[in-house]
Amino acid sequence: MAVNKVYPDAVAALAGVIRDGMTIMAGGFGLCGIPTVLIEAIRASGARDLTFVSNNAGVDDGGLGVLLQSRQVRKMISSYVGENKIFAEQYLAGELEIEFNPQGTLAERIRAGGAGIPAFFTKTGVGTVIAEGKEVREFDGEKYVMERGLRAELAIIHAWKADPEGNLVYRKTARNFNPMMATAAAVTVVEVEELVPLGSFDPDHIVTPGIFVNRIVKLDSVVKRIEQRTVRKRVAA
Amino acid sequence: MAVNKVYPDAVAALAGVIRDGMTIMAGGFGLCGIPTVLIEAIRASGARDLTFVSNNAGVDDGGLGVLLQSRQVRKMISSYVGENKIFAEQYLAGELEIEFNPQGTLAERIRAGGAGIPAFFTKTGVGTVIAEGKEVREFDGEKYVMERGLRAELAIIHAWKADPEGNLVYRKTARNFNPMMATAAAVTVVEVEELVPLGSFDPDHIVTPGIFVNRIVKLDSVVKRIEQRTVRKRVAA
Amino acid sequence: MAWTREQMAARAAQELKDGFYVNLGIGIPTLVANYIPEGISVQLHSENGMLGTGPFPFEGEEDADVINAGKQTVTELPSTSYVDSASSFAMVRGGHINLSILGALQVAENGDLANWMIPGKMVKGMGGAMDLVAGVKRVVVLMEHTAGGKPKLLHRCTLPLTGAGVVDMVVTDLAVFDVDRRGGGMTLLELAPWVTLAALRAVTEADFAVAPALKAA
Amino acid sequence: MAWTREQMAARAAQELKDGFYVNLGIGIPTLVANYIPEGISVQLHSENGMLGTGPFPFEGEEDADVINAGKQTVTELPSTSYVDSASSFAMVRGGHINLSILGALQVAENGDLANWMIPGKMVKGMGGAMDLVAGVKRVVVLMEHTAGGKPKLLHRCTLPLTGAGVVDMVVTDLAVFDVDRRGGGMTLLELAPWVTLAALRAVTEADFAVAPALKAA
Repeated sequence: MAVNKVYPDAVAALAGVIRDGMTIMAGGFGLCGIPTVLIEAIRASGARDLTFVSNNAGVDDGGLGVLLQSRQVRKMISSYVGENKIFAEQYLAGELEIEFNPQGTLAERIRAGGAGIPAFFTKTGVGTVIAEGKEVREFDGEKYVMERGLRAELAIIHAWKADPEGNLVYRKTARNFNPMMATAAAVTVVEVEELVPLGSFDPDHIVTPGIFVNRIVKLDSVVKRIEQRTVRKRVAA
Repeated sequence: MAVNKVYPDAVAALAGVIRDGMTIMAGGFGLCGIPTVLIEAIRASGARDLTFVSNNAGVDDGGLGVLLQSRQVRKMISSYVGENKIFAEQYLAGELEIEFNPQGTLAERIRAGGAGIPAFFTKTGVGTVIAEGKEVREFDGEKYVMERGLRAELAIIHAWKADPEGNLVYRKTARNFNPMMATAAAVTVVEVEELVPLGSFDPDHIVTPGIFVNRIVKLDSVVKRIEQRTVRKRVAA
Repeated sequence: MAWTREQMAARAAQELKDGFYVNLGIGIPTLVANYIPEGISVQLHSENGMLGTGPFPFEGEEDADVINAGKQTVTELPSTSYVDSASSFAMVRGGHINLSILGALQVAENGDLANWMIPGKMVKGMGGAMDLVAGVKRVVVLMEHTAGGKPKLLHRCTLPLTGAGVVDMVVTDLAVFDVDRRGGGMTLLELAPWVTLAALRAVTEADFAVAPALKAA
Repeated sequence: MAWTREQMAARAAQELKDGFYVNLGIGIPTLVANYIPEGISVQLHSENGMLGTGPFPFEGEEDADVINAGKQTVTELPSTSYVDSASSFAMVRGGHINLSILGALQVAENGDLANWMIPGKMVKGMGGAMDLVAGVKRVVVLMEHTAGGKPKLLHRCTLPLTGAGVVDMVVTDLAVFDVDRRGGGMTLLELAPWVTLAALRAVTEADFAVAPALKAA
């Protein structure tokens, strides 16, 4: 019998891995593909002084915003933190630190961290504040800045479906940062909308192989919020 | 009407992009997932002094071996070239150059080339001949060697299915080096076993988006060779 | 007479070529999708991991899992594919996106671009803008010519840069400029109707040459 | 009495733990798959892009698109997934593979490993061996104790290295050694039946300590 990766709920899945001051990667782009229930479990844990690697910081009452509300976050490593008043308040009060990364650099740093690459060069940010204090080097006549791979002690991610081995598939743009983060943490915990039997997936369709997944929680219910509801009118026939 | 990416045959698909002395990436691992018909078309083109980036060099009468037979190859950038007597002969006669790369380094160099990363650091090869003449640097107490991104003028790859946009899916271990090579060349030409109508793929299942594919050839017939046929006996019931 | 936002978008859309993969920024650039010239097919890239972004959904058909980089609900096309964020930016950084059309706070005559922060104001972050301007083959800026009456086309940007030497073309409500990001400076290509060269120079700090075709006109 | 290849494989298999992801090299290491201890489930990694490699197919069921890193036809399991070569080696380089069991030409007492070339002979290439020894968390070498009567466990490797300071354990037909790749040297853990310490030292160039448990026995 293989190690059991399936946990009864989010609190159980995070038991023993949460501690004050730790660095956590959290998947999602805006409110799309975020690990809502795992974030709630971190709130419930009461852990403090957390550093989050996450593209965004949620909204006031959603995503990582709920951990800002409860003042559990000390630092964010993100690319964009608009849409969040609490963030602005805490930042201006000096309670919250922010390290901005260009979105593609952030994604690649996480991918590199998971792939055993401690540093790589990119054109992004050359000649900007992003390159300050970093090595800039010329390759074939172009300048590049050296960026470091990024790892975390814990990754919390959201996927569409998992099998008991931890093989994952994602749904549409809810994929975003989740697959890279799954590879870049000491422990990866995933919440899923569906848990399917082993062998249900076509092995060509699996996006995150189970090797990257330590713990799985099947969600009881799934609530997905839309940040910018944009629609077009139907033209009457 | 979008640019037409579908070509009637391999010779047509390579027209105008082959020239003497060029560097070509060729997908495949052993004889699995190799672009057999595109290789034949390169043989037919008569182009000489070619440099190939390919994990292997084929067998005497298969894969890139057919271009060794015709003496069209000047240099190989590979990780393993056993199983090929012609290769050994030409190499020992000084007619063929070989640059060995560790397989994972080769894969990552190609991925980096396609992703706009001119160089990255890896632990692979530290303290070996592979690191000679390359920068070795310590990160967090471990030594790493700097490897360069790799690009080519042309990539020839094999996929299972394409749609007319050039979205590709691969079949099982025939995926191997093909997806990265698709991203790392000025022109990418793919041979496919099936051409399906636009909209046939579940967009979550596409492995290579059409942005990376310039020309598509649908194969008339598909012959797949097995290098090491290994089987087990059925136990009689 | 200054061009409208729609006219600006239509002008920028003329930079599209058949088969292009294009990233459109938030704001006026979004309008470009409405002016894709006939007979031309382009695929829109959303850096959050969608290639082949379709129009907004009909009311009631929104899918929270199908959003663009502006976090707006959008739809799939038959050509659509989804990738993760690292792969999406590999398209950008690797030079696979043909054209990016985006807004700006300032553009300098050397092609420098500033569009992500104003010192003293709360900084929201650069999102994918630095990656886009550094990685996309051709960058077209679509912006108002001035802000509060002050020129946005400058000798040197005064705001923190998004990218250094990255802009290839600027379309404003008054004019269209070519920018040689390799040090060749700016060249005026087109003027909005009734706008005189003198009037343009009065609201433009940047030096620019005038294209021969325009001089002749 | 030296251990047989099967006994060596069975001994190496005791290094497997439940839930491990394991890469098995070509040759004797392949046999390890036949000795996975009961109650333990491991996933075998093939660096050509298959995770969860199953047994050889039944005759007539070979699929040319399902091969392992030795280019042998294999089969899928319900847990199998396929990835590209870059992703496959990201598993290796990123430290996600728990254990690699592979053959060697020489191992030195400092953990250096040589298994890819012999100067003067035609070089076939290192394949994925350098990536595996550099990236996998724990490396176990499974090899004959000597070659042509000459020791393969040396003070320093004389052949070009595959990796420097990468070996954690060596299982030969005569003995099992722990190797401290951080400079702590080699320690003899087990001896094959009837093999004396003196006999072992006679065919081992490398210095090694003897584990207390073994001394006591």
